[in-house]
Amino acid sequence: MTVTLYSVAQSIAQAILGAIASVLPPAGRGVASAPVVTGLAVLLFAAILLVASMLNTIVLIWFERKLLGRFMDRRGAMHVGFAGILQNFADGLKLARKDTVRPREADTLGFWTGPTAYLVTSLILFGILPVSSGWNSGVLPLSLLLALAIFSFAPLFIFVSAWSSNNKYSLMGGMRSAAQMIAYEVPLLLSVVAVVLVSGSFDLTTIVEQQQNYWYGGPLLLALIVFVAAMLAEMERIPFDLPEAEAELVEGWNTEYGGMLFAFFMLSDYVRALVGSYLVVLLFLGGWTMPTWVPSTLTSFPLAGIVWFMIKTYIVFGVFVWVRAALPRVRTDQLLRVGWNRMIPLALLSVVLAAGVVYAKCLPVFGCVPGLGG
Amino acid sequence: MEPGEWERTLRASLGEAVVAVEPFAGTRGRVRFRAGRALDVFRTVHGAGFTHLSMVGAIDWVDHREVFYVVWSDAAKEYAILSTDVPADQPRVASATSVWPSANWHEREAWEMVDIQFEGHPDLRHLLMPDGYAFHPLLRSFKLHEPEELEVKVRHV
Amino acid sequence: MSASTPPSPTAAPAAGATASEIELPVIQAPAVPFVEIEALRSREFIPAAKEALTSMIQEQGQAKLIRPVFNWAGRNSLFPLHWGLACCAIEFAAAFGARWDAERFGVVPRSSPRQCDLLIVNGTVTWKVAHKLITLYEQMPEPKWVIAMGNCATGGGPFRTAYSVVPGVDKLVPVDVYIAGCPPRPEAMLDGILRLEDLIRTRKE
Amino acid sequence: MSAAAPKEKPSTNPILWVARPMATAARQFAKSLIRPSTIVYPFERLEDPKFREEVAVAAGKPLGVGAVWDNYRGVHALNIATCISCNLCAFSCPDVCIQMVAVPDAQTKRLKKCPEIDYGKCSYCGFCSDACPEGCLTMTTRYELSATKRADMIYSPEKLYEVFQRKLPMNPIRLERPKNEDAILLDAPLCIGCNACARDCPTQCITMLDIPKPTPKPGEKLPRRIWKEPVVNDSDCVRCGTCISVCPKECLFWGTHT
Amino acid sequence: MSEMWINMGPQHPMTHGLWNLRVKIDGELIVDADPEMGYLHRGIEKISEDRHYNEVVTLMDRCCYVAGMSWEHLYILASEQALSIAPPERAEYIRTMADEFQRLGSHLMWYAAFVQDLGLMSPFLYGMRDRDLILDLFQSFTGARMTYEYMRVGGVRNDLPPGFTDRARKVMDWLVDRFREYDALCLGSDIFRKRCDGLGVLSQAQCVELGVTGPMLRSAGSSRDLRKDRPYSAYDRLEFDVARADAGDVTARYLVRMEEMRQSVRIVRQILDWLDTHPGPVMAERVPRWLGAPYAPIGREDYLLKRRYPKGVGFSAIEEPHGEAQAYVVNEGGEHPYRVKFRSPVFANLSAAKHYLVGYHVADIPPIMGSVDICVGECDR
Repeated sequence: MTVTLYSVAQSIAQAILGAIASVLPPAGRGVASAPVVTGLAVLLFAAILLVASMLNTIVLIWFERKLLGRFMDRRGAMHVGFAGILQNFADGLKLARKDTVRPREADTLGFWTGPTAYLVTSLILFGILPVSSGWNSGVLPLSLLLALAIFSFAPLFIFVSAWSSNNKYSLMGGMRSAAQMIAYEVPLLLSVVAVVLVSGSFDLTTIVEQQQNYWYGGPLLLALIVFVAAMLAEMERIPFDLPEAEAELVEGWNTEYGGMLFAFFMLSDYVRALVGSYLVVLLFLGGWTMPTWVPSTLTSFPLAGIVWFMIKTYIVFGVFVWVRAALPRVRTDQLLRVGWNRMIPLALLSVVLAAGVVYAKCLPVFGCVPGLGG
Repeated sequence: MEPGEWERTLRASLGEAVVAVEPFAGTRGRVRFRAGRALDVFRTVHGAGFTHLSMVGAIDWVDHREVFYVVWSDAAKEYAILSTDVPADQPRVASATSVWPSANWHEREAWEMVDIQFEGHPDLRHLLMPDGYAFHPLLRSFKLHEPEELEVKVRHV
Repeated sequence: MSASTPPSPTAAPAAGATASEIELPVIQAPAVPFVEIEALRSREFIPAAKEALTSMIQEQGQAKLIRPVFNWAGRNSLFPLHWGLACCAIEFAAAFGARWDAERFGVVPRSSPRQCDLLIVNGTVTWKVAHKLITLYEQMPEPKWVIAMGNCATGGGPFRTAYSVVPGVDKLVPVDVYIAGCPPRPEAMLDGILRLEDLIRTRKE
Repeated sequence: MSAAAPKEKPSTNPILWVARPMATAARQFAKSLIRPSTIVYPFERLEDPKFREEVAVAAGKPLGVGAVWDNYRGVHALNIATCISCNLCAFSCPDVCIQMVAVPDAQTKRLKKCPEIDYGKCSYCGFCSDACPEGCLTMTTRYELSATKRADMIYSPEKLYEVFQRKLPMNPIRLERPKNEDAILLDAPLCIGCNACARDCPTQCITMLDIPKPTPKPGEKLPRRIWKEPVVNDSDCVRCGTCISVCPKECLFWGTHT
Repeated sequence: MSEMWINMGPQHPMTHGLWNLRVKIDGELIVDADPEMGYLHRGIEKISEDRHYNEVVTLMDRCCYVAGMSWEHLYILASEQALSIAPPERAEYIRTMADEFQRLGSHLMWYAAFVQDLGLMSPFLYGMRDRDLILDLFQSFTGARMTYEYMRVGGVRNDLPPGFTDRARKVMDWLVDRFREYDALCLGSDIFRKRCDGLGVLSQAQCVELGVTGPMLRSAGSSRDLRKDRPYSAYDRLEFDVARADAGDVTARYLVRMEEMRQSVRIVRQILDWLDTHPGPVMAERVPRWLGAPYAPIGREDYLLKRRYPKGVGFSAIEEPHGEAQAYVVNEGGEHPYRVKFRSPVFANLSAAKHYLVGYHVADIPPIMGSVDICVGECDR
């Protein structure tokens, strides 16, 4: 039996409405009727998802700060809350209280809508990506495509907010960001094509379930590498953090942003980092499933899927942090050259390899490998 | 090379432009020359292997001003100091930028601080002080004093 | 409280102690184990929340309710401007280095003044840079604080007689905390930041 | 004589492009996971006893600086009781941050001049404590001096005495003073024997000795003066120059015994 | 996008100090550059004219805040020449050792700042951490971390504390290990090489013409090093090699500085061995009182008028971590120097900025300017 988020929301809604109905006069008993329960359940579903995902993101920021601290031979945030876990709440509250200064020459509409839309589109992704079977907004046959499509909205909003803030550094950062994201969109999608070829589905749940015993990260290693590299560029993290390259463009495209709008940017960056790690886990590392050789006591407790999924996600994110701690940032033209000249051929090659894998599963030798069906 | 020997060599090509070559510890010598023929001296010294100009400085001796140049020869691994006196009311000397391009900023600084006019300098403007600063602080007539008490800004509560 | 003790919960000597009774709290105090330190700092949130709740009950005022929480947030997340002026900037950088790690207190330097709430003037301010400093200060959104770090920022330091030096940055922008030292040690800088946190703790606006 | 710096070619193996730095970072991570080199400042300090011994260098922790931490030049400590008001600290201060102010002496209940230090100006060069002949103005290891008001940074002699009473480790470096030929000399014909120098000498090393009153020649007018002359005891003299500055006739001067 | 001027500074993460780099860019390409100096001009040369000889040392520490000891040494050498005072031998060795410590400290600071410009996050912390160990050593014998006030005309302030040499040896061993790590993080990374190779090239002829000295000159193939060419203090009695590279680009400057650090460790080890076996005085026998510390100088200059002191001019040049620094001290017989003039290597290196910036990208500015190793304090003075 699986607990889905929707079922949880539904039971909560039922309980709430039942309690309300029990105290209401009989005429008002209708509040507990099915459509109302469904409506409230959907709202609760969204609220739980949003709050849990935001909390997850904030914990992710804390995780990065602590991890990066240790990479740098120091402790990282530690005095606010136990081991600094409340640090990011303090940051968020402080930024919420701060003034947001709009430069006089800035374009009002773009200045406000850019960050907001950036955050909103990033948050939508949480509704699409399943963290365990049933823990998404229902069965979408094309959820992978939808997620990637929404994921690639970002350059537009970054560019809008950079341009409208009327600052030379912002503009350069925005242009770099747009160029970089467009250049890396192609290898990202191509490496996903490899997964889709093997799994034969665009549905993330299906893709994950097919990896029960056979993670795609093994046979599609090349696609995994290309995907991770392209994802680093999409998430604008070192070594591809050119749009906000601190040393040359003060803070890149968010130079003019302060207060809550800056918090939006900060949060969406980490939302995208979390989503990127989700995608890596979903597409290549078996999602919430664990191989059958893992003792069943470790995989069958309640919410085991989510726990395993998060463990994998944080390990993947830890690798991103590791890369950030060890590598310098590349240059814009080098980045674009690598994107167009290296990554796309490699991604194409990974598609070809995936086709090879699809062919190989027809061979009797591999035919016995479970999980490659489909 | 001894200062006396060098003086003879320099005099042979420069004649009266060189007043004297004084011994100066740690260097080949201090060449005192006439400001009017500065460029000839620079070219000759540059030709003698002193290809590297390290420093241009000026001293205000109240009645006159002294401009000195420190040059280095890679071949001889030696410094030499060139020095010239200019009158305080008309402190002019030819710019060394055409011979040693590195003199550019040093001369700007010397002009700014001790008010030496370098003729032929491509870009004689303020370097360290803001544009329009009217004084030449390293003149002896410019005295320092404790700062006056200015109003302290307080936050509006 | 004497000028040297950091406004941290453990190290403060008794306020009314006479001069002869005051012992240096640090040298005698045994090193606090790591876990206790963290627990200690984390307990700060609970008093802040408690204060918020009591004031809510007492005054029912929304501003009274949220102020302690926002003060807690503001003092635990001070973003200084990433700006090095002179000698103190090196110690400023050292405080963010591995040994002192100012990020422990949530102090993270940001390069853009829009995202900062703390201007640490770490060095000599000359008249040439004065108006740029004022611009940077004005670009920072409220609420904002200024720390004059080192003697040059406090009062011109050894260069105050010079023709080009502003005798103290408090002539240009309002200063909240002065840190003496030439340059102050990184610890002294952190001490100044803790003192500023102490100011913010009781901030009413 | 010249060592050509090594010129490594970039590796051709794409795996190695990132492997070495990542491995190095991972090694650092493993090291600092156990023991990062951070000192948890308000709770641990470099002058703590635990840092006094040689701490292993492996974690990048300071290397036994505690043992020599006492050299650190921090806030001054002033022992008012032994201060002789010689002004030498104020004279030697390159930043002119020391002012001599009058404070009551604990024993004699009389006012005496002691240094007041403005820490908004002091540059901690240690010249004053080097110059102090009695060792009453020393530098301690205290370094935390933040204040919310500028006026709090001016330390009166009493406050400096408070620091002294804390018995912080004092800077142990006492300079061996090189010999110098300077001494207080007297331009005898100018002296009027006014006793100002002997009165103000902080070490009481000037004694006024009688000199014979010359018999005036006929027609010559004797100068109006007291027939005494100061004699400086060089071994006690701290060479503060107070006598020179109080001399109304400027007849004392720095010189060399010949 | 047409050509536009960008102001990088005075508040910009790239500048590492208070100066303004105005660059004219065409897209991402630099077509012109004009450094704007003077934001940190503190009039040190003027203030020195109002101070006693030894008190100028306090200004020297603050003049170049990452290489204070070298600047003290520079000034003290010139003053000693102007005042005709010679230090004892042990003081010379201690000065040389302090100089090399300072070179290590300054280069570590440079390393930290340089890698941070490249976006390398953790080596910045490693560089600062290891520099702190050097500063601990400094603190143990001078009493301060950055503003030492250690050298005096005629010697140094105090002798080394007991046990110092052992501690110093340990730090040197630790550093040598770290240099390997630094190389692995930088040279071992292909991104670093791609970022730095062929950037900011200056040929040797250009360097000489523009007055560029120090590691920048040596990275262009010259082996000019004043420690070898014009030995001062104890350098003529020590064995070391001059680091040199040929490419003249950012990587070459990195290589030269790393090699210089290794050579500094080598020099320091020799000096430590010498110091262990040669105790002695660290201050000259007799120094005039009017120099200032350790005595109090005489309050008013008038008191001196009754005495005459020798006049003289002093000139010194040392190989400072950033390059070749010179001092020119005029002693007119007064208590205070009549005129002090310094030549800052950064000043000259920076004046050539246009020549090594034009033609590269905006993204190349941080590594190039980082490789120049700018200390604005000594540049503006």
